[in-house]
Amino acid sequence: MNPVNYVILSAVLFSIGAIGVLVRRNAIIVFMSVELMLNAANLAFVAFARINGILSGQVIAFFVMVVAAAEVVVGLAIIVQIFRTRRSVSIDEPNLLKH
Amino acid sequence: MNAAVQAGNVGETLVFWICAFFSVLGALGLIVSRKAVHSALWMALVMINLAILFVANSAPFLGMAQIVVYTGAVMMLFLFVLMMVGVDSSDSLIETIKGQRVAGILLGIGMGLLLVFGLGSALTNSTSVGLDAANGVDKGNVQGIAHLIFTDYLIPFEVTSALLITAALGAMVLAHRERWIPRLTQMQLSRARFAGSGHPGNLPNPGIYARHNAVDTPALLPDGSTTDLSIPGPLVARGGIRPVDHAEVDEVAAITDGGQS
Amino acid sequence: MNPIMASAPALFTIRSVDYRAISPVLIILAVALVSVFVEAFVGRSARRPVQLVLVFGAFLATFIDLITLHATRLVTAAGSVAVDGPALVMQGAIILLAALAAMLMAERMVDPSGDPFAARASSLPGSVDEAEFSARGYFQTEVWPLLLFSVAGMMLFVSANDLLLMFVALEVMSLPIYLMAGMARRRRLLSQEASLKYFLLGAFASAFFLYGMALTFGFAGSVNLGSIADAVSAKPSQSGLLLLAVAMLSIGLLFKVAAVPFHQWTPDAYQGAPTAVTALMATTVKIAAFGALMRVLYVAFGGIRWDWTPMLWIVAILTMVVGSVIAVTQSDIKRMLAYSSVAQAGFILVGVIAVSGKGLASVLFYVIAYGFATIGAFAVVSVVRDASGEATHLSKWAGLGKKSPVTGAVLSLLMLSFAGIPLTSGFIGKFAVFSAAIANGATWLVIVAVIASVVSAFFYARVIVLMFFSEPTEATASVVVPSAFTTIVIAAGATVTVVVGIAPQPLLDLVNNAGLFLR
Amino acid sequence: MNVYTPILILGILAFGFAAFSVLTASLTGPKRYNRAKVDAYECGIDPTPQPEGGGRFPVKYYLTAMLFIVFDIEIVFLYPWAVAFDRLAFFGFCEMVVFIITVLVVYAYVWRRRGLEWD
Repeated sequence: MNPVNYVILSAVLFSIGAIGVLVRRNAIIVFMSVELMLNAANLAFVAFARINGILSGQVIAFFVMVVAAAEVVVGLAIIVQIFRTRRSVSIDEPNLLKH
Repeated sequence: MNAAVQAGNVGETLVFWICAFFSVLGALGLIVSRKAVHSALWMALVMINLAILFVANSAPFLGMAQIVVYTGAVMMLFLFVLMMVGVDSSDSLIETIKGQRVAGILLGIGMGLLLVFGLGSALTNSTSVGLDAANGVDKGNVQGIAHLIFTDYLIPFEVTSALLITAALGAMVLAHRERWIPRLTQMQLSRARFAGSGHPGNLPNPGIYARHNAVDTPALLPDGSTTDLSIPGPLVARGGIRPVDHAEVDEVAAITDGGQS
Repeated sequence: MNPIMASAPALFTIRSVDYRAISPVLIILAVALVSVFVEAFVGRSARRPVQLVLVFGAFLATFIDLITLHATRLVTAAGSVAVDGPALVMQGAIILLAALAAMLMAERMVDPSGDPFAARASSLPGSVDEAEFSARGYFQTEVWPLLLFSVAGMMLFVSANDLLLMFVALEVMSLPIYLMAGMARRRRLLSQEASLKYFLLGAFASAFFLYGMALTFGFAGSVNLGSIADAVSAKPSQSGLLLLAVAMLSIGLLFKVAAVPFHQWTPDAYQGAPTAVTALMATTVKIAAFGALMRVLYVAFGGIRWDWTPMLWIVAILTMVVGSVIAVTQSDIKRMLAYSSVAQAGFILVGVIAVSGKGLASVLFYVIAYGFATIGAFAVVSVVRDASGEATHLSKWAGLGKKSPVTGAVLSLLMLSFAGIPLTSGFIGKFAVFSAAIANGATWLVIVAVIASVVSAFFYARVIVLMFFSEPTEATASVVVPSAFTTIVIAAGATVTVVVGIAPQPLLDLVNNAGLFLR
Repeated sequence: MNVYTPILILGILAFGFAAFSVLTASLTGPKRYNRAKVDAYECGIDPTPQPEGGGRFPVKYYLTAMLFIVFDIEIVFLYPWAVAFDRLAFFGFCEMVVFIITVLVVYAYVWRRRGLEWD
């Protein structure tokens, strides 16, 4: 079992996540795709830690998890706020940000 | 683990291919699902499989952290939000440009091919050192991670607390509505209830009939009369009250009287 | 003795941290904590004054601290923080510009209902709740701790000598700005959408940065910039991996500097966010992002500069051309300034491409000059208003110069500086950047840059012409008399632009003496 | 045998059990579908439609979940610290105290702003 396979898998997952961000329109799905990309990066870190025999790759992946969780809290707060606003407000500015 | 385990390990190969299959399946499911809830469930599948792959890569602590932080907390939060904004939310927040979808797919696939083949060719000759030696230095994976976090990565560790504070502040600012009228006490509430002209006690229970056990039928009071007070407000507003068939009421009364006399 | 104690394993070696050298960041972080504490325990009416004292006190203390540290050149905390000349200069600029942006955030005179932020961001727009809060004169004072955290993140971002710390600092810098961008008092839905878009694309960019970091770790076995540089010179065989890593890292950072084709968030975020926050995004974030970009490219990947400069050439040319051309077609002043900032990022990239001490100094000069002019311009935008709030549509600016000559003159001066007209700071900046690039043989790039600046001069001139050579109409907005806060910002922007334009030597000396990045 | 085989066997067992249950249910169970069976059920009357254009969303659950994540992360950091506590010495103790105090500050903020109250 060659650990490089893990790196290749991470590249595949990262690309799928990127496609999700570029293609989907739903903010929550886009955000989940970003999370997928972060997870893919973590897999790469863990695999490279093993290939290089250096533990700090795992520590970095751990920090990434923590940072990503904080990012999720902020991002979902923004998404919730915008959904609540849209549900309750008669949208008086229908042509919002363009392009 | 020893070198023999690393070299020709059938078990790990199997675990890898199974988890790789499911994580790629989950990732594809995530981006093609029509409903956001389905995407979230696919995402959870990916995360669990990645946790297994972490463990398989001599990172047991990370595997557990992945389960606790990601699958346990982050995905739960995603599902909470989905429940709140509506399960079938499909809101377009990015302006649709013609051909953007196709361009996005092509761009992503191009990048994926570049990455996969670039990495594949760059790493073909690389050999894996393995983490046995690195884990052995501090006699354990978690000990080794702790060593690094609290020495080399001291500054990032302390700075993440700033991130946590920002996150909590953001959650409070955007989602918490602090009350500006003091909360009514029990006493004030009960006073208000009796001061008004409303019904101070419980309203009568819904009507119970053998033939028609439903909340939209007026209740039968002990004296044999009926009352509309038992109907829930929303049904009244919608005009959903079922008229009482007085023949039925009389019939019930007759049966009761007949039983007694 | 206790037998358990006797068999205790060896202690970990603690890495020494030079707390004196990183004290500027520590001061800001400590005051940010105090500021959260104030939010918790100080009564509602006293919060705003207390927070203002804290924030400006922190900026003042940090700036003085930076001055006393000006000769420090060291790398500390296990090689993860580099306190060197460029970092100190950029930190100083970030502090000054953040203080000016904070003044815009504190302004209460231009909007009759209060400061630029929603009275309560969690209330629904137009709800009774919101009206009640506005009527009571309450303020969302959480923006102050958020601002401080963001500034701490920026300061750490420019001095991080380790990709992990850089990533954490990037998030510490960005998350508060995502939040603040969605908290505008007026046009709240627009503001919230700006926040969402900025957030999603920012998170996308940080995922690229992260994957690049993973590949770098795979290549070098470390994320420390110095160790990466050693690995780059030691083993050129895996260059495919290395190139992918550089590309991914650059994409992540180029998003933050708003280079084409990674600029899509810029116009929306700039337009929707409260103008004070836009000023923060356009100045301090840009400085921080360029600082980090140069540190990564110069320190870690300087050894393979011939591999990444072609990529950066293309990005720079695209950025200058697309930014300038699209800016010409804009009808909203904030969107125009957004595209202008894209174009300016292209000019700054020309200096980055020089990959030399001269290039570094010229970029430092440019971002500082540009930062002061930009913050002045956004301050002017914030005082031009009509009944519905800020009048950002250009049609409302027709004849404004005749109605309010001083405001018109100041904005014209700043526009001339953006366009790079002599006797303004923008001219010296462009001159420094272009000559650094020519010294490094990038003559063709400079020719493109000069053409792009001619195009960009068009739309800057258009605003001046609109203000002074057309008659005011019914729709023309009026200039609100601001309090001392905004006045100071406008005055500072204009003064720095003129003084540096006429006598650039002190600032040139400062950036030239900053020297190179340490590793 | 090696270390991964038990995991694999467990996975196969779990998957097999799930597949078996689903298949058995669909093969042996009676299939009598009618409209009433797939309808939403609410006390024998037509289901109440959900509020479309208005209605309040229970944000407080969400707030609790978000605050949970923040403190969850703190715990995740505590675990390696606790495992290596004896080798971190006093300095390591101070590091963790600083970290916990900073997170406590935000706890104080949430508490004082009544973010923890359930009403």
